[in-house]
Amino acid sequence: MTTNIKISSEPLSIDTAYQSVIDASNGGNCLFVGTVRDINKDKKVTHLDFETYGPMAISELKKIAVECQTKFDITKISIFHREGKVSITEIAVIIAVSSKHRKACFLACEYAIDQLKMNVPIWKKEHLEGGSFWVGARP
Amino acid sequence: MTTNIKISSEPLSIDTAYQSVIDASNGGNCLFVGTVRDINKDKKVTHLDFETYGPMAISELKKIAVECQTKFDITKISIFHREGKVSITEIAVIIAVSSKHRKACFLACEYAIDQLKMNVPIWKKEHLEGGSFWVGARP
Amino acid sequence: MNSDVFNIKCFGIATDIIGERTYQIESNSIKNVGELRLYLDSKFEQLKTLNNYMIAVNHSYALPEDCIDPSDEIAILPPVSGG
Amino acid sequence: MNSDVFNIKCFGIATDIIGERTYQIESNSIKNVGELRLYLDSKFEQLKTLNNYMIAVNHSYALPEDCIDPSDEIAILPPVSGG
Repeated sequence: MTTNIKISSEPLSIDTAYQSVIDASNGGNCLFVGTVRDINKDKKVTHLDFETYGPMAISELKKIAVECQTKFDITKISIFHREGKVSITEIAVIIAVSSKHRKACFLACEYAIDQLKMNVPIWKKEHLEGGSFWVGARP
Repeated sequence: MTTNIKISSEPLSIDTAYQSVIDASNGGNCLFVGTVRDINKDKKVTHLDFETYGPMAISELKKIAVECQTKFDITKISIFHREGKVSITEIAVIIAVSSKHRKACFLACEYAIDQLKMNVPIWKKEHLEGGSFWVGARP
Repeated sequence: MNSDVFNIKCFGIATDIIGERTYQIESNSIKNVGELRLYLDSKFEQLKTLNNYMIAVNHSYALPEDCIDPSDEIAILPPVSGG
Repeated sequence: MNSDVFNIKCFGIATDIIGERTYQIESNSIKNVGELRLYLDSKFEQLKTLNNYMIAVNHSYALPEDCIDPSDEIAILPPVSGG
């Protein structure tokens, strides 16, 4: 079982994520790549800022990786997340999973991004043309 | 709606697949990458050979791409498949899908690979240490 | 090309069973896919050992009742295994 | 560091509400997470306008009954929005 967790202020590489999970005994590889959209709720976004509670975020991401390996028949998983300023179409998050058969890598990849969005202490500040706000903080 | 379909005897690039689907208005990108395993049913595989019925395979892949865009809320999909000899850990197939929200790209990506495996006229010959056989041809 | 000769493309294991990449059938009596299958099954017993096979006509999967004539592009498709 | 001073890390919108990245509470009476929350809620009304918030103790989500003391690393976590 191999897990790779990274929080980085540099651009994330899909190739690095993919290379970290490929395995001659696995035939299925699923990658989720979350990118920054230009429009959110009809407002024009200029860029995002991600704030992270570093050590806890790493710890929660590791928990997700280990949980995926327990719940699904996968062998390798990598989770990379950006921090700091991220521009439109840039990659905010990559989750890469490999498994012997394909069903497991899809399930694990989707589970991992769902859990990440619910539990990992990372906060997104959306910068719009007319101001900025913390996403999801208020009803 | 954008679809990219390719059958190639050259190595497939994940980056090319990803670049073909990214879109400033989409936040979710899912890639399935099918690679060649070294062991299948306890037998050591040396390499694969993919034979394709080219024009019909392209036509069936296009149908899948269009069907995904009808069934799921996605905007771009690319399907690349290798033909000819493919070595262990090399990429046999890439499906890349982008959507505004993530759920749709996962659903479409998995649907596309399931349909591809069922309906697209491509045949895999598995070369083992002691011979070779057409996969799935016989019970 | 003779007007009553069907040229049947073979793929995958069908090439091994039939022994040719394009198999020719000279026939005035084959009018649809079902009749073609009966002809092939009687000529090549080993086709019955497959997990089924399909006939494609002009790049589409065809049903037994679909009509064919020698100008169509016809292919024998054993069980597919791409991906 | 004074032994009865809690150093509370703030993130996201909590930093804006509380006005500091690390908020200090001098108290002998706060013994668990529930008591800390009551203290914070009374001091910072705006915390109630959030879609809830969590308290982390030593990098783990904590429950109201979890004990805390000033040597713990404590953080206020507003609703997360990574990914």
